[in-house]
Amino acid sequence: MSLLHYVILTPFIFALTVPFLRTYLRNIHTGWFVIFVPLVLFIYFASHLTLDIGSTPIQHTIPWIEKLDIHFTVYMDGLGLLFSLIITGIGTLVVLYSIYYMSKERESLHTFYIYLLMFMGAMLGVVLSDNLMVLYVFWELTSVSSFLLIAYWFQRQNPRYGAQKSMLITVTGGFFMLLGFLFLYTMTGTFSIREIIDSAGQISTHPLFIPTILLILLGAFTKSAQFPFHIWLPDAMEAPTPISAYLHSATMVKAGVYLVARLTPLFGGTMEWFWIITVVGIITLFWGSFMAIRQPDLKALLAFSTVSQLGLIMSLLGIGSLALHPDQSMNAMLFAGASLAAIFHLFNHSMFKGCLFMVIGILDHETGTRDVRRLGGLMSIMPISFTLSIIGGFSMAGLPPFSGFLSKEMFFTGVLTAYRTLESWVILLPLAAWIASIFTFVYSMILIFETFTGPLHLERLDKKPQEPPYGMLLPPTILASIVVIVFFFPNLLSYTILEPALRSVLPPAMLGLENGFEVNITAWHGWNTELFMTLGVILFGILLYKSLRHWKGIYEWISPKLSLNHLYDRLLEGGENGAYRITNLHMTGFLRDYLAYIFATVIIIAGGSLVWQNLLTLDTSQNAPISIYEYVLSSLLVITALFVVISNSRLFSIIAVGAVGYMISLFFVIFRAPDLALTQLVVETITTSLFLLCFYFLPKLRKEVERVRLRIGNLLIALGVGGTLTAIGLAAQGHRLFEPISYYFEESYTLAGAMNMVNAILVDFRAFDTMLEIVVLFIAGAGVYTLIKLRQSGRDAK
Amino acid sequence: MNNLVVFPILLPLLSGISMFFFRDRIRLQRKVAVNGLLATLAVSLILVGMIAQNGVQVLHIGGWEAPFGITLVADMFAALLLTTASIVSLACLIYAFHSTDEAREKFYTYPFLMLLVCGVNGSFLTGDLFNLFVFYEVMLIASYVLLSLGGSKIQLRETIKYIAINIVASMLFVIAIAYLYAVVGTLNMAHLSERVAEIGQDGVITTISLLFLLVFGLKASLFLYFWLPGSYSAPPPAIAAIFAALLTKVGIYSIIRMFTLVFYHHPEVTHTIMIWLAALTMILGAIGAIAHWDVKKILNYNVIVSVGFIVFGIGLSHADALSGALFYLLHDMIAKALIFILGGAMISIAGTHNLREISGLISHHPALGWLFFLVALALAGIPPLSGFVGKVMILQGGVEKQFYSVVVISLITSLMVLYSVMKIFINGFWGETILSEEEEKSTGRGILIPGSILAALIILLGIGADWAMVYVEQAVEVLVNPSIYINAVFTQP
Amino acid sequence: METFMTIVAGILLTIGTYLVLSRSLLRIILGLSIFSHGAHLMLLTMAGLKQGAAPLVGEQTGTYTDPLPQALILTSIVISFALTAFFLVLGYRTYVELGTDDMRELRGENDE
Amino acid sequence: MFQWLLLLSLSLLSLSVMVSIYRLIRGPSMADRVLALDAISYHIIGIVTVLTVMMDTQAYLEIVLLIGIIAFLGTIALSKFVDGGVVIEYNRDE
Amino acid sequence: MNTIAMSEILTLLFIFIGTALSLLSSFGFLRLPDVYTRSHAGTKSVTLGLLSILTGAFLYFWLKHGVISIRLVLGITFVFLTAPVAGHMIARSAYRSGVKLADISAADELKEDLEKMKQENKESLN
Amino acid sequence: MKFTDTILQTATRVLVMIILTYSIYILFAGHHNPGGGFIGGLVTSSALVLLAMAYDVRTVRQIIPFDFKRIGAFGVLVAVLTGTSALFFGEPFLFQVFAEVDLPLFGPRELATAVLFDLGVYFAVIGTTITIILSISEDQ
Repeated sequence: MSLLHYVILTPFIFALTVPFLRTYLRNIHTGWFVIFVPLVLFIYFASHLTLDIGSTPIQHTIPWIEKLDIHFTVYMDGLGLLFSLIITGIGTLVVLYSIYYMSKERESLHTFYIYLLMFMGAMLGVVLSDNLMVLYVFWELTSVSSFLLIAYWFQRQNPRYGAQKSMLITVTGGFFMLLGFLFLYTMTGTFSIREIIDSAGQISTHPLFIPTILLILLGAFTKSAQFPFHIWLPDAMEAPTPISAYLHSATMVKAGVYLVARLTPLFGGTMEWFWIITVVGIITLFWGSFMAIRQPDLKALLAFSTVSQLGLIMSLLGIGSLALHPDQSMNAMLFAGASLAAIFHLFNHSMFKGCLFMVIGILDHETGTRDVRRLGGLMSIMPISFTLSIIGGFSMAGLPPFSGFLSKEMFFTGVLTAYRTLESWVILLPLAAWIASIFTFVYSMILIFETFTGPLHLERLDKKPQEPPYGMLLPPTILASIVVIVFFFPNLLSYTILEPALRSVLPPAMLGLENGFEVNITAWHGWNTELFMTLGVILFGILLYKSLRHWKGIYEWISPKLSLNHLYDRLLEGGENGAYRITNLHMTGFLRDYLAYIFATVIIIAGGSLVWQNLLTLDTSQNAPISIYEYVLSSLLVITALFVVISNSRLFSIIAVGAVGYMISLFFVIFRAPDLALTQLVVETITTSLFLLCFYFLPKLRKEVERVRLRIGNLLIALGVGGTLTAIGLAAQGHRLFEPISYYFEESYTLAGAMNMVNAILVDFRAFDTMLEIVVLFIAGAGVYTLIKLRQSGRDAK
Repeated sequence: MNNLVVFPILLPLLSGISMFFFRDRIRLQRKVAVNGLLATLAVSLILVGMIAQNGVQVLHIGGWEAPFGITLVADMFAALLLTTASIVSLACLIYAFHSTDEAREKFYTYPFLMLLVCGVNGSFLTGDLFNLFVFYEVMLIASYVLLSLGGSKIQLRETIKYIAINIVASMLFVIAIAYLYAVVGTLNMAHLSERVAEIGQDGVITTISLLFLLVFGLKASLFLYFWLPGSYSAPPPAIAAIFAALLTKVGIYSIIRMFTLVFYHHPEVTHTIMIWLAALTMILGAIGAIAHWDVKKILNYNVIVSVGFIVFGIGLSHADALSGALFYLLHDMIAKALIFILGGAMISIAGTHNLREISGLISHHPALGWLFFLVALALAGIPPLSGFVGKVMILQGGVEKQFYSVVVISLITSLMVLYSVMKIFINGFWGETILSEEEEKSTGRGILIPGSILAALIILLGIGADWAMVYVEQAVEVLVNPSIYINAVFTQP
Repeated sequence: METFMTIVAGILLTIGTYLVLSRSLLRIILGLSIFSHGAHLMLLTMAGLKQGAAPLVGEQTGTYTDPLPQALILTSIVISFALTAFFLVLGYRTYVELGTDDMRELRGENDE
Repeated sequence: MFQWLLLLSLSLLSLSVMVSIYRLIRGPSMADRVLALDAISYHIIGIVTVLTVMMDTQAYLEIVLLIGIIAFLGTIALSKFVDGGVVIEYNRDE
Repeated sequence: MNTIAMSEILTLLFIFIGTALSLLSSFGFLRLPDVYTRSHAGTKSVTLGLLSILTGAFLYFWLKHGVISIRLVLGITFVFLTAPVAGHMIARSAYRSGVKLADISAADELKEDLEKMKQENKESLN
Repeated sequence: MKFTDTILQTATRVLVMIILTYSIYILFAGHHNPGGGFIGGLVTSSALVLLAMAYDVRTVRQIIPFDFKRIGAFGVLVAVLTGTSALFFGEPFLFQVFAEVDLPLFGPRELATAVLFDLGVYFAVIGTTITIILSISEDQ
């Protein structure tokens, strides 16, 4: 166990102590204890910033399930460190924020913080594991803790719905990702990401290569809410706002991004990888930004905005992966720029989106609503919140002087690069990106101005609004200041975080570089296309924002029945109904049907095997001779048995079955089995008398008024079963391959002191069978007793 | 010779039978039952240790040498199953103390339970085909009695179907034994293996093996599962739990035993059929599981799904997948017992098994709720719980053997399983608390001890999988090398 | 003889199957009874018929009929007797309790 | 010759069984059927006895007496059943 | 003529007498008009036939192997004892369950008793 | 309507004795001749059933005042313990021994523990069969 292992496990271990905090220190908000966990971890991770983490990653292994090649290997390189910092840093701020947001009187805080810590540990595990299986373990844990956190207010309907939705979608992705990992294992023989990446060259021709990409991306896309799997994210906003800020914008949804970035060295050089990720990313970007505008609920707006921004990051990663493509080696640095933009924007997004969520949380907390139609004019009452939202919102819209501007410019560069180096129709990419940016601008403006400017309608609010306590304002303020600082000093990040992280996404060795990248981010690049695009965004954005009322009607064109949400609901409902129908179709509760299925299976499988293997043989050479009276007896046997079928008389059927039994015992006599004959006789008698005893009360056997079809069906099944079993029997007895072991029992007198071999077998050679047989008999007897008496005594008691 | 091998059969048998002599002294019965099972557990653990050290343990009953008398063979596989079965039945027994009414207790619930365990343990241990049949019958008739014990309408109705189907299955078993005896002329499994290997399992034997597959499939609810959902809904919860945990597993055990020891020569026929049956089982079971809003039904269909999954692992005839199937088998016994116990407690608290009428139980019963959540995740194979390792190994085997479609089916069905059990959790435990503590039909007490034992095992098996894997590996070693088993049977005096 | 008896056993199995598929509980139990007779006959036939004297040491002839299947059938007879007895009483109780022996009326509602 | 004649006897006894079975099926009354069953069991005892002589073994002699016992029991049970439906009373004096 | 041949002949004689009686009684069984008459054929002559067959077997084992088979003696006794009881029970049940006598019957001596019994039964029920 | 079954009851008294003797014979003869504990037990049961048919259940209960379930359980226990006793001699479970013993009255006979085992079977069968039959009869 290395320190890093402990770092990952710390939140889990601490989570175990939370219930005790709740019990013994009720008066102090649990958050004050919990906050130390992310804080200390943040400091730990921050201390690694000074090291040259990019070139010498930290790696430690402890074995877990060695047989499956699953080792708990922690691995921290630039990418991992970047994520760890975000997780613990924002984690600290979120816990601080939650101390004010979550009331210690009303809420069950211990569960909240247990889930939160569990999530934190799981997320650290995801970004710091080198072993795919361990990564998967933590991946699913994040889904589980997200599920629990979304349904934190489980009494209400909507959180439960959202939780179920998010779990179903992310776990689905997770399962298929697991399959992808297993494919990877089959191709490379290892679960270690390092080792897999080292063997990257060999697997690209493997037939499983493309399926693997698809499966793994399915996991990443569901987790990162990419189109069309994004539908869970808006519903996840039912979680408490600190959770939305933390899980559903800053960290968990970035796990998919992390995975894509992490595996870029492996899959990056292929066109499939590039196209899938870029196209899905751009569609998500476009659709998310488009849908965000129509949302009246501010959190839903932010959710769609998150979706769209995640699409942006995703598409950048897709474009950046082209750097590894063998045909694009001369443009490698250009594409690398896109990857850098992805990482940079990922960082920025966490900052400004976290800030915005917290501001919305404040609004919600102070006014009691987040409905944009009820809010307005809060500028004068909540100036600090207003300022914070301007910083966050402008950064989101990509305006200077905020960090979002820088990464947005780099994004434009990225899509333009893709267009310039690939075919001409790829112009669609920058075009879609540009339009999406306009939408982004619009919803950012809605977010800021619809809430803070305009007329104030106090009567529409549940509470009288005021600035929240400073503790609540502190976390967003910190985030907002980072947003501003990064704009002016972007290169603070360049060497410490971005460059090492980029090394993990695009290993310099793979690009043929010796010393890695020179990362230098500047705000001013001259009057280039990107700048004009930004200007265009602002221009059209303002136009669209001002004319919002006039064109908002187009959302009405989109029928809710066509929406993905509707599809999801229909899928669940229809699936359940369909399943019910299918189940009812065959699970009729009617014994006859069940038996018919069973017999049909016997006929198909056993009979099929007979026919298929051509075993319908008849070998009468070893047969013993038959005498006339045996024919007579057999035909009598069959006739008597047939009469059971025909008869309508209860008593007669019973007697006929008894007669069948007696004739069987006669056959036992003929076939030299005296013990059997004796037993069969007595047993048959007792059975028959039991039949008579029990069925005195029963009504007359009705003529079976079955439909003819059913009867023919029964007949066919019966003939099939009989035929199959007879055929196997004939095949088997014409096919005696070995001498039976029974010669041994002929020595029964010397071995067991018994002249009667059958009895010797029963009480000595196989006495165990007999012992159990009487146990069976005894249980049956006792069972009969309970069957009859238990109800009786119940009646007597009444 | 090692007489210890017979004790897992003897102890439940003796304690079960002896309880018939003091019918009205329920407290004494409980003590005897618990002690009997504890002793069984102890013996099983000792057996595990002995086998780990000295290899397969064999007992020739009555001192009659191998193919002629009955042989009990305890290899690691059997010993692991014995241990798990003892733990599981102990947990169910403890739960039964709280959940069984006095009338049922007086009418021999515990003795029958012990005899059921005797049958199950015997089926794991026996090395003789016909003796396996007899043990099946011990187990089955005990299950019939337990199923009908109490004589409520639904119990009677479902027991009829259950018995009818099982008698047909038993008779098919006898017929299959007859065929096999005609061709091969022996009953001892090791001897069968030798003889079948000698002639290389021709078409007739393959056909007979398919008949065996169907017979065991009926018991294991492999595709022929129609009897299961109804009949498992009928009995009291503790009994349903022990049924769910043990009965189908005996069928699976038999499939594994027969198709690794005897009929392993033509996997392209037998095992392929097995895999497709398994796939059908998984699909139909999962469909049934998501179809219902009835706690019992959902859980019952889940039993079916996991059977399909395990048999898929067996059918791959791949050592790793087999270890996975074994591991998953152990996991499933524990998890199924736990989830049935919890489901039973849920139903007894709410007084109904209609999920639409249950809501918000977690506020008064947090332990119940969280145990349920845990086991639900374990069932779906969410790491790091016990279901994960087995699942991964089976899937990996499937990938290596290129049964991609079945692999995808099993993934989808495990999603459906997750959906179905989460449906119970979300609707039953979350939501508005509609019952106040006074209105609840029962306190739900009595789940804590068995529940936490089983839950601890689920976590331990998941996190400590490496430790358990040592034993599973040993078990699989015998399964993939039938000669180890055969040698043990024939060389030990 | 063996071939002939196999067919006879097969016919018994057929009749048993047909009866088991019917609606009346009594017929089902009777069908199971016949089915098990068929199975026992099959087991005996499979071991070979009339190959020697009854398996009692001291019978004049040197060869004996295979005693092992006889022991197996004996066990099986007892077991099916136990099962039949229990099943019968169950049917009886069901009739007393539910007032019918028609399996169609014993299907149970789906939402129970 | 001896064997052949015994075989003839067996066949004739089988014929008797067949005739009785006709009565068993025809009825018309339940008592007829019970009677037929009784007769059949005696025929069967006869068959077994002849078989015993034919196979020259004493192995089946147990069966003779046993069928006797059983036939008697069965006849009593059936006739009581035909009579009143109750085969075994709990308490006769009630 | 040695003892074996003699024993065989004796045995055959008894067995054939028995077989013939059995066969005859079954034809009587077939031909006779009602259950009461049939019961004579069904019990008396069949029993005699059986006893004859059993005696034949007894003689066979006695004369040929020198074995006095207790089982056969026991069997003969048992059949001898039970057959009349069985016949009585059947006939009684037939009469009480209301099976009509054949038209050619001369008298029904039990009729009055039965009527009386039924009468009493009704009264006791009332 | 009561009919006395005088004929039946008189015959039964004799017949039951014959059947019981026969059943004991069949039980002990089983080792060498067809028969054994199972059939012996069933024959004994049929004697008791005959008794029950000729008289009634109450009478049978008076004649044999045991709980038949316990007789059954006792039989199973005897069989199992016979097997278990072998363990004390270090032999495998269900190890049977037999020896020629010169008994005072019966002359040289073979005694086998298998007979003890068969006795267990005998009791188990009687207990079970009679339990089943009496349970049903009492219910009506």
